[in-house]
Amino acid sequence: MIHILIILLLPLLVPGLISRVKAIMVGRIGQSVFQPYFHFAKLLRKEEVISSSASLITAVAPALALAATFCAALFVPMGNSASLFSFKGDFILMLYLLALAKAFMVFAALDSGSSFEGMGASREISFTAFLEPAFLLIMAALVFSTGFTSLSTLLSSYSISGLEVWSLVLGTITVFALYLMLLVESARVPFDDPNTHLELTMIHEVMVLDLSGFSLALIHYTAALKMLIYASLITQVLIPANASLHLLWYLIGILGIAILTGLVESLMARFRMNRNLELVLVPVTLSVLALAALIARSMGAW
Amino acid sequence: MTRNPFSVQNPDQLEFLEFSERLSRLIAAGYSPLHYFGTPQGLLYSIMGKSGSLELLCSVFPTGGSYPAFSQKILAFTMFERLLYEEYGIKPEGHPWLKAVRKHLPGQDQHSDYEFLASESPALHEVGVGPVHAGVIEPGHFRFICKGEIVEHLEIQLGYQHRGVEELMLKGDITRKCSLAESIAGDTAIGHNLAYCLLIEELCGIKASATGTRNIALEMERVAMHLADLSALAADVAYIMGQNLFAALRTTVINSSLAICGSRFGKRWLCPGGVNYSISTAQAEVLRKTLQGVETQIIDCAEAMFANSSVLSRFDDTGKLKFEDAVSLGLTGITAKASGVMADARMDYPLDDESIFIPFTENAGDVYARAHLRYKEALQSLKLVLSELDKRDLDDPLPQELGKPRPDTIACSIVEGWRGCIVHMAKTDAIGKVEWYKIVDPSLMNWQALALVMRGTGISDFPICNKSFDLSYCGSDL
Amino acid sequence: MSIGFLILFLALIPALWKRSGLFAILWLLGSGIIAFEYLEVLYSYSVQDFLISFPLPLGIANIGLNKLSAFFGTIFSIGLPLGFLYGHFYLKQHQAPGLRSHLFWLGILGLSMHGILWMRHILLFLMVWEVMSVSSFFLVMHDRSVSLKAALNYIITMQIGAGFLMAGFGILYLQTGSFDFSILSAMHSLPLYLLLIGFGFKAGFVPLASWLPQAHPVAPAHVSGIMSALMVKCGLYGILTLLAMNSLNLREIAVFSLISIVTAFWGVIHAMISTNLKKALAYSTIENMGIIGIGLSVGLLGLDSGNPVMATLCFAGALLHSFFHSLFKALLFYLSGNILCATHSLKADDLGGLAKKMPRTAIYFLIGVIGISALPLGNGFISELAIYFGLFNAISANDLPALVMGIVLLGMMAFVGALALIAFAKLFGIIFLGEARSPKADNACEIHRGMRIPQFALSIGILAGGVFGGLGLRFVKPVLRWMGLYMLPVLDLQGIYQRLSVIILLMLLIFLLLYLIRRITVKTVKSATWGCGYQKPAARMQYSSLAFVHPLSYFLKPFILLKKSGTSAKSMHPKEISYHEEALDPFFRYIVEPISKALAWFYSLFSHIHNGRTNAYIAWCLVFLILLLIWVLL
Amino acid sequence: MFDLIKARARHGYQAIPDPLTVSIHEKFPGRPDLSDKADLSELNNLCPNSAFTDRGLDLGKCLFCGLCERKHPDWIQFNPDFKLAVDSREKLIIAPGQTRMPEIAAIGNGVFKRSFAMRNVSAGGCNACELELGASTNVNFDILRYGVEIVASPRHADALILTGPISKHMAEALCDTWQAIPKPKFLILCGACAISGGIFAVSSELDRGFLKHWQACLYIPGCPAHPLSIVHGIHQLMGAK
Repeated sequence: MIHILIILLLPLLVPGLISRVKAIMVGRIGQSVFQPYFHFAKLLRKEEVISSSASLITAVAPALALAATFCAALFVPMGNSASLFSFKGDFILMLYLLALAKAFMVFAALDSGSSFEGMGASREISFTAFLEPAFLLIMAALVFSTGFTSLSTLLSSYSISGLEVWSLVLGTITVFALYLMLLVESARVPFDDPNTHLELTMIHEVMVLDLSGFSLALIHYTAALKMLIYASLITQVLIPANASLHLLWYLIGILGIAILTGLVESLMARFRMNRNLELVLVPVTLSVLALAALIARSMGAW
Repeated sequence: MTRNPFSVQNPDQLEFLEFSERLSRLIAAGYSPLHYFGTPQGLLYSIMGKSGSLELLCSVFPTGGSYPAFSQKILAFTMFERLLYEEYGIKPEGHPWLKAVRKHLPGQDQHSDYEFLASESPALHEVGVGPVHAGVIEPGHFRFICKGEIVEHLEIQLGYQHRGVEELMLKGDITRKCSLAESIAGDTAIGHNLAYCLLIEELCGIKASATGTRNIALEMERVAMHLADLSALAADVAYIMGQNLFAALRTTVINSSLAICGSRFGKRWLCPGGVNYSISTAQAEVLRKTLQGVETQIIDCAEAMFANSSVLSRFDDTGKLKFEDAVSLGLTGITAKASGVMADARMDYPLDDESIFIPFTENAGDVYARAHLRYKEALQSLKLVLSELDKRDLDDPLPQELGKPRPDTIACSIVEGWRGCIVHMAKTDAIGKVEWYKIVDPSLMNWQALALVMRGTGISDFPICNKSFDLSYCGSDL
Repeated sequence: MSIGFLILFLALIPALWKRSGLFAILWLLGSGIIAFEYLEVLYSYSVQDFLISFPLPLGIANIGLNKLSAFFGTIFSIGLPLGFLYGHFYLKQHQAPGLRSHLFWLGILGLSMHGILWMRHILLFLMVWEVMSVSSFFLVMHDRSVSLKAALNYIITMQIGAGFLMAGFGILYLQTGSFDFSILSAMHSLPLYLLLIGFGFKAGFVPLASWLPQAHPVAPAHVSGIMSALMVKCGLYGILTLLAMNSLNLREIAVFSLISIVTAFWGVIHAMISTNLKKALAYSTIENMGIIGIGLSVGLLGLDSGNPVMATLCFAGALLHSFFHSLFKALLFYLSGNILCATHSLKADDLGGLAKKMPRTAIYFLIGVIGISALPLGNGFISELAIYFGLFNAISANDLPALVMGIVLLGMMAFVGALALIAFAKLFGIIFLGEARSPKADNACEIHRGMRIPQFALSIGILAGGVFGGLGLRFVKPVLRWMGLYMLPVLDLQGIYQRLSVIILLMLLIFLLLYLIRRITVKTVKSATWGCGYQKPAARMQYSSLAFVHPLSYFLKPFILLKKSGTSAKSMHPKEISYHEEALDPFFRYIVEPISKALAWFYSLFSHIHNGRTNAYIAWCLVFLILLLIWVLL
Repeated sequence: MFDLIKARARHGYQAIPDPLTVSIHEKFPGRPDLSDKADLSELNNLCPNSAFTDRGLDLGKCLFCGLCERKHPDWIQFNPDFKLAVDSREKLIIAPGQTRMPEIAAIGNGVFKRSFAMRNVSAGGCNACELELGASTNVNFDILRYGVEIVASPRHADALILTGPISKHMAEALCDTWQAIPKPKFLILCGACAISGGIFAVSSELDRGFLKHWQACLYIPGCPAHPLSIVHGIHQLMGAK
């Protein structure tokens, strides 16, 4: 039950926390932490203006994207160590559900027929082309060390235990790779600036330039939920399996990730657009590195 | 004549052939045009300047309404000849880019008939960033021809801010047009107002008082706007630390100008003959303390920003403007000085003779050079203001009495605004009423630099290049 | 069995009288009956084949079915009638001369494809193989103005492939002395390689597939649909029969997986780059063959290294993928036929905004895209899931070769899957969404209802296969049992597919809920797309297909051979800017063309003999006779 | 990294704690006090924009240039009160002896209490109001603290904030932007140019037809309007706490 509650209520808090941290770092009074919720509530009560060049896809895409992301979130362990649904190899379905959501977001962007949305769609889909192999290779590393089972059992049996140096090394590599994927998927600073006002530089924001009202609310919620999915994966790896009051540790983990993202955003500038593609390769190389280390160890190298 | 501002009683009107022949001799001698325009009375005027010396030429309209374009010899004439064709229908034959500037060409009937250079190959697509931009800036249409993310060609259509300032100047009493002069370009309110006041004082033949306070006002506006640009540049690369620190510093500087004249943009500070609000000794003391505090903080923030590797990776090597292009296009201000062109109205046409001024320049010509030059110029202007404050001993006198403008005189004033060299010109008719009033904002020429610089860069770097120039739409559209 | 084939033979008669409607109906009827019989053979518990043997001058010729050929037979009997039905409507729109011969060769092609599955005798097999190649050559030649060069290249490549087959079978005959297919088991390596290369030509593995992206785009839509979806499976059938009866050692498996990776990667990059819809679909056929190759190679590895679970899963994935590929590839090619009929252009940069003008075609294309880019609603996901399960089993089993190959293949498959998603998102986005880019696309209108019947059937097949994964698995189980694979993981996979269907149905439920809430509560207003308030937006201000993939194609430049031309802005005020880019096929350009040029040069040496004067010819005969005489005397 | 921390530390805390109750520098020309014995026609032909009507000083036309205050300090006195925004055009006219600006009626009965999105259209003008609107989101004035944001696309916006006198070439672009905003939508006029055409009112290059069809719900006078006036006006309009 906690799982459903977290999926419904927690996601919009994460962007609120990040903007709060950025405001404090810079000395602003800044928005309240619950500002995304207020935006969501206001957008629900507004009408929608639809572009005349939009076809059925614009009406379908936001709803299907949220449905797909919601179902993907069911497999991710949030709150307690086991997720709602889990079967052997469910992480492949989760990954491809997120890909389905992204595909329909790209179709909705291209549907409006303006060059900005086309640009955002092209960037979004090419930057995340490298994330699918990266995620599966990370999962391969987990599968190699603990056998082929479902996502929640993989994550819980893999968590970092301080004493054993091996799990520390592999844990940090996996967490860093997952964190980079979080930054790319939720379009945070080194890749894309969420509250920039320049349509030529946006990636995620420009894809929804033509959506308004209820559809826009769904899109904001979907983006926040996707960020929560990646944050929960990282937290799950960090929390030791047998930790008591797992929910408290989980919330602290999410808070920590939000603060870390806020710090990264206020101390770094954005990368040039073609440099982004090179940086997206880093999670892939990291996961291969983790795998190579695992194989070497199992071969008795040390 | 090398005095600035200067005035001429009814100059000799040459035949057009002799006019163009002397003009090409001046071009060969290295002169570049400050202004070249036609007047409703059927006369052509041109002011040619070269590091300190100014030449005014006047001629009748060419017979047959067309002539071989001067912009084939030197590209600096392109914008002026387009304006001439647009306003008076005199066609410069062989002009490389004869398109509308503010309204529409004689053949077309409305502003949106402007045709852009288009490419037929389907692989190239066009991106149109329209008059209403995503941020809070002025309207203008940018048409990119792109190969994927790389820009092949940028074409800029302005004219959306055109509200006929030059016609408004002719309505009513010319000596009470301070508010209009300040509204030519709000961010250069003091620059344009100072040029207007100097022009009126030259027409009425008087010498203004409180020149020290005027210099302080001009330099404080320069510091404020350079800080605003550094903040906007940091915002465009999502470096929010720099954005907020520089924005707060700018607020400190313009609040101190509010403390003196009541307007953050210095909008009611100057008037023909002197200044409306003088700086008392107490205010001078407060001003010196705040500016010294601002100076140390500017140094800290700028050093931190220019040392940040992710910021440098965006600024370095983006949007390079070559020295030859800057000279041939006749660019002024930060745009030119960042490419190594040593041209500054405070050095070439000084208002008072004893101050020797050497401008800073960079020679890389990329976004980093323009940002770093803004930082250095802001510090230089702060030093000028502080030295001006030390020199003054007593409060400023009341503004001088103006009297009536002299008849049949052409006057011209040149001021170095924070964007570049501002030129105001006017002519009074036989009874002392103004016949025509001509204004040049440095953005009129500098917009061509942005179009040139964008070729080959990624389209996502356009906002930084645009903000590194930070040109005025209303100054160019008038 | 015979009644079905009798009807198919009878179908040739209306073909000769240009009655394509009757031809299609007869084929529907005949295929229905044959499909029923194929399934009966498939599910019969007797391991023994269905055999008829009758004497031939060159020894006993057996004709019969085994489980594998029954499996492919069912695929053909689903695909072929739908293709001919679509062809009937398509040819009505496209009046081209030679309808009688076209229909006749269509019938012959269908029959020969079925025939290949029956032949158990090498010579008969080769003859039917030749008939198939020749008939498809005539079908590709339907619209001669466009397709002459590509068709000639196609038939020559097919003959080279047949040459390899003949060499392989010849050596086999010399070694064993009999023509029966039983000799295929436990072959020596040389004939096995020759046969694999021969079948590889038809199946479209990379070094041998340069004919595919040239032949399919020029063929009429229903022919390229049948060729891409079904004929390519004949090559696969050949490879599978060989692999089922022989075991490869580790090095051979590594080479085979390397070829399939290169095939998949090369196919998907060119599918992403090309702007012509049919060329992109042809390249994606090569990519899907690569994915099936990956599945097979991992399956073989499982057999070789004694990991039966991995072998079963991967073979199941490969067979499922070959079945599902025939569905969505045929659907997408028939839809390209729709677009060609409506707009007379297949260049993505000319089209745009077709979703509003051709809504049903757009929905079918979307279902096809979901299927081919392996997204959960489509059936592509089910087959790739099985292959992923096999790969993850390979990784969790701790033996080094399986581990290394598993990791490399996993990375490549995920990357190729992502690129496939980009390629088809580009095609769907640029062609169907946004505004029309040219008058051609502007006055397009939905095409004849009849053409949409086969597409409707195929879309239902894709969605059913995607949502209820178990159906496909039940269809593949007997073939796995015939190949002697360990059957327990199949039950485990069955359970996972059931849970998968529950999740997908849950997702559809949530989607419907949200969609209805929006439809009921929210008032919507129509207004122009937000174009920054510019008064004269041009259709060219939309994203082009090159621009959509520019970030990645810029990144993958070393893998693509590009021919670029165009003038960029040099002076301050440029007069004209243009850019043209074309992706070339390196194998064709650096292997086939030099050889053909050399041959052409060599033949040109003798061209002056051919001078048209009869007395010159007689002189040449005389010289030849004299030489012969001298040679005899010596 | 460390020089950044040092710069940030020395920079100190710049944000204005509460922009609604902060006191502005006394030189700032805010709400004018018009004494009863002032001769309005004399003041009117003195004023460069003839902002004085028979009922008093029309703040929509006033450029706050201070000419009248300097000439007749006893007739008119501008005191440093930045709360000038009103919700109707007539309320902008300051009658002699008036000491307070009328209250602003909140909109959308609570829908926009905590979240309000504005889309800026700059139509002519001198770019000073745009800079001040931009400055209202910087670290000092920080209108974001009330949940207000200036958005990129009119589709996401609730209000159109107009700056500039609507030049002829921007008229259609303004209409397109207004059509693109989903209902319930509001119009805000910021600065003298937007309210009355300001110094450019007499120019022939303007086309203010848009304002005849649509009624604005907030008028923020000033040339340019001070960020604190903008923050105060919008805060009252939203009905934020």
